[in-house]
Amino acid sequence: MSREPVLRVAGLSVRLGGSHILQGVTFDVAPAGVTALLGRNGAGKTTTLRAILGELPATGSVAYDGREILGRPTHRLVRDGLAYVPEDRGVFAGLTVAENLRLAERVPDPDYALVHELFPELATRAGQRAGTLSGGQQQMVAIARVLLNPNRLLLVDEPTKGLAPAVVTAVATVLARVAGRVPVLLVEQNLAVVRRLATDAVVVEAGRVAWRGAAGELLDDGEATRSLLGVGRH
Amino acid sequence: MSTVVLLTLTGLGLAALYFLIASGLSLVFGLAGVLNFAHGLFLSVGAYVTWWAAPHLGLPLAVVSGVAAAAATGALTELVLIRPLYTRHTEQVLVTVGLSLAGVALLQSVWGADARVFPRPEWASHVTGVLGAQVPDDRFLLIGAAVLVLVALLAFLRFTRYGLVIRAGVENRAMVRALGIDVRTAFTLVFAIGGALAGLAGILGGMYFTSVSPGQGVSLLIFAFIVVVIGGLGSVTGSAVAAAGVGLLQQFVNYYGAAGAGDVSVVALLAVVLLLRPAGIAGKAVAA
Amino acid sequence: MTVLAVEGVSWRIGAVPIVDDVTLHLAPDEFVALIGPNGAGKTSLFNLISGLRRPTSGRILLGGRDVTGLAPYRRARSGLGRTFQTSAVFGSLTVTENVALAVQARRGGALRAWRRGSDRDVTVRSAQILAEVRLEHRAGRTAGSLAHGEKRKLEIALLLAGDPRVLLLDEPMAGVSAEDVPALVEVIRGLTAGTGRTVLMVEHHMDVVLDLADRVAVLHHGALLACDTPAAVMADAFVQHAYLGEGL
Amino acid sequence: MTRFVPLALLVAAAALPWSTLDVPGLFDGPLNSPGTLQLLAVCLVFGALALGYDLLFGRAGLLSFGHALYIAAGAYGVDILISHYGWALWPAAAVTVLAAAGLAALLGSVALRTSGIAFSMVTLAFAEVGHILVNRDPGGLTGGEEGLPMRTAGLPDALVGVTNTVNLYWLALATLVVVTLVVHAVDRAPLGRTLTGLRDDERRVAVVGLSPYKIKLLAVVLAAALAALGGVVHALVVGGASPHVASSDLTLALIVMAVLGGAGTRWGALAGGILYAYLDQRLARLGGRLPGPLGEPLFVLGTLFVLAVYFVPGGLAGLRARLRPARDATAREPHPEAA
Repeated sequence: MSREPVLRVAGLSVRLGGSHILQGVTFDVAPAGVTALLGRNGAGKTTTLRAILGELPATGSVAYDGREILGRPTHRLVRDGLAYVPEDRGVFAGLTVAENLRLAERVPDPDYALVHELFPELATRAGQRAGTLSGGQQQMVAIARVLLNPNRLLLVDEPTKGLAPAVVTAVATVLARVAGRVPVLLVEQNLAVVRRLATDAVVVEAGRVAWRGAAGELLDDGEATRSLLGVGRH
Repeated sequence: MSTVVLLTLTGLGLAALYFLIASGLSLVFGLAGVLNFAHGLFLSVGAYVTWWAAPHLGLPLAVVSGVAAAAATGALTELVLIRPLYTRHTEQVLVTVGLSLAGVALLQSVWGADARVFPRPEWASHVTGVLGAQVPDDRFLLIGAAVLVLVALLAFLRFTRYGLVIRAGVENRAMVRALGIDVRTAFTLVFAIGGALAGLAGILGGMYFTSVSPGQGVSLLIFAFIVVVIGGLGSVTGSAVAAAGVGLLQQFVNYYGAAGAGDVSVVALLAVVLLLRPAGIAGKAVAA
Repeated sequence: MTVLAVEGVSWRIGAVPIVDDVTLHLAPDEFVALIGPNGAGKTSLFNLISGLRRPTSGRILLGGRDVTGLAPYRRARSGLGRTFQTSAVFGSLTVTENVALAVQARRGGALRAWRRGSDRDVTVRSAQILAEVRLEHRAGRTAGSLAHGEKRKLEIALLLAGDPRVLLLDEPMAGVSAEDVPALVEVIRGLTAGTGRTVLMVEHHMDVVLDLADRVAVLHHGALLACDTPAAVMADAFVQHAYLGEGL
Repeated sequence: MTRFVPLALLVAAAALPWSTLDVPGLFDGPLNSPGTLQLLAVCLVFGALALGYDLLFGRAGLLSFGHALYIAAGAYGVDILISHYGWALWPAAAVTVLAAAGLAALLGSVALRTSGIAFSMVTLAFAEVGHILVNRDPGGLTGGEEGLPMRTAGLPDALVGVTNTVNLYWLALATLVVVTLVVHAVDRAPLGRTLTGLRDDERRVAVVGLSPYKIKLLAVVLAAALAALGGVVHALVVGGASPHVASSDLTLALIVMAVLGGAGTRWGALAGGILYAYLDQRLARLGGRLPGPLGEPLFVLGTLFVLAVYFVPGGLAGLRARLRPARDATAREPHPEAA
């Protein structure tokens, strides 16, 4: 892997209401495959993603394709191909499925073929209000919105949160396919999903990076997963 | 019977004014999170520009310029005063308070504190017989304008890209941004739309009351606030329903009750709605 | 004998069940850990128990008394204390003032408008609590300026000030660095062991759960999958699958 | 040492009527002329009103837009009891303040069902009813748009006549002292801490076992009583009640005063109120001589206010704290996030 990382995060710090949430987070996102951002609840994973996207005031450096992006407005970053699927999906409950997708179109020829191939269900539910969908279906809408456009990096925050096991598998399958075309920075708690998708892993703990390396290496080390993530077999 | 018809149409005429003011306020609040006290100023700007331009341009063009001036005031307010304060909502409210005080005083210094006779089309002074009641035609003007605006607004929200952005933004601003859309453009747009509607309300109000004064906007604004709270913040349909309810109640109680009872009853209605449904009729959660 | 009873409690948003027919009984002095994947409804269940939300159906009993319709502050006065997942302290008050507020909320006098500051016994009690959570060296700092781990300790201090019989701890270790975890575990152990207090704790940190809990309850999709001894729960294949995502 | 500054200012203010000093530009006549004393008395009343309002706004974080209602209740209440029913001043004032507190308890219990911006709107609506009623002159009680002049026969002799303006001045000063003592006592007492806690995290207040609703209601009632007291004295100082004291403009002015001075700080709102009232009256008097919109006091004050929000966050008190950053550790954070 001699290619340049697509995203270089260096010394990223966030202070909110007097507390230091991120304290110099540093890691790279490889130009292909899935980089998993791991850590316990409250460690600062979501904050990291939101700081990269310019949703939170941050200091340090974030280089995207070699250019500094910290401080640029969110919508510009997204237009430059930095797509975001937030925690809790951010689906517009009062809008229909079709409207949710239409809103996300950024290019003249959005890739509805791909979306309908991956999520055939969305075509049949086009006129349904997104708020009445199940959690899994809402997650599909959230991912589909992103896939309509050409992207250069996907930031995905806990896509399997609160989903039934079968749906988790379906979401993981979709993400595996997506990761074949575009690099993904994935926040995920379900380690089986991480094992299946991730090539690299970054573990955040109390606002700092506690571990970096190959995902498999981390997951095979029972002691490390337990001490870093607090989960694992006894 | 004829009294009931007259009161109903007059009440709906008043409701039309409330709706025009409230729908803009409600959209601005729903999308940008700003309680806009300067909304009453937009109304006065529309009315005064029309009053001033009518002798020079004729009434139809004067109305257009009044609405345009109010829309421009709205857009400018957003660009110059609201936008730099970003997410500091309390400060944004405070700035609109200051603007409203200063703006009304400015109008007063230019055109004086006294009420001015407002121009109206010839036919608006006629009456039409409806079910035995002699109804002044200006009622139909108000109601017709409000219905047109309601339909146009709903169509705009439903069928246009900006409408989609606004509806989505009312639900979740941050997510709209995260889809690569510059939601601030939509903010400016709703301020302009709100300004235009308020300006129209000011003009129609001027025709209805046959006069215009600098403080007129503020007193109408307060009933519009009530309509917005009852209707639910961010909901155009809610505003329409609540405006009709408030206008009718006010007229009927004012006629059959003591002087001022109508205004009191409207506030009583507000209290009842709040006790039963704190988020309003169609509202998303108000406390946030 | 049951201190806290959750009986058939459900909470729905529209048609979607967030908490689904949960029944749970906690005995005095018992320590129950509530685990489950993110989004399983753990915090929602806490909100129902503490009264920030009203359940769609079912009832909640505190010491045998039905509290389902009571406001949060009334439940707090009946001996129910809770912490929040993201630290909720009074940011512009000092650490001591935070605790004094909570002490007076319990003892009365928090609304007194005349006398200066606090009574002597309030001050003494506040200092005592701060010592218990090892935060006395921060007494004069404003709470908003504390480090994250210190805020978590202050939250526990606020909880102690209410002298609750039942404690709901929502991820007390969240955001706490690994080296601070053991100290915080000891603080929690100290305020529960042998005090007769009952604890329901959400925690992802399995070592902590296994260390502290008498029983482990597993929540998944809003429903209670299991509630048993830690060993039994960890051995349960279904739980392994649901919670740890094995066998995907 | 600085703790004696307020005391020194108080002594100076109390002794001011003995000074024949002429301050050209600032005042039209010498300090002890009736005109200047009345102007100063109005300033002191507004200092009291603004500080009382800040109990709600700056301390409890409640952005009420209807505070004028209680000021009007004070002004009209005492005026009506004296002028129409021939009551003596002191019982009339006491009954008026208590009644205003009762009214606040009633209306507050409804308005506090909402929070944030909706609370602001609802309080505004309630106050507007007051404004409308006062203007409608129900039963000839309020005098409608003309207002209701105070019937001087019902007043103690010491408060009647131009020569006794000095007594009104002292009354206004005493009111300011009373309001300051009350608000500062609350600041120091457990209640002050609880109010700040409420502003910081309402949910948290509930789970430590206090009812946020009751605390807010208490703050609303207390602030209303102080407002009514200020309204009573205002009516005495200006010789009656006029619909202006019931208008939303007055509430907005109170907000401007608090923010200009520094909301939530010890002296900010008080200083802001005095400054605002002074400028308002002075500009009105100079009005004819200033060009264009500058002749409108509200234009100047509104513009000043907008500029202050942008460039002097924290108001006068914030400015002072910025000049002396090490001091003033007790100052609370200025603007509560109401929305």
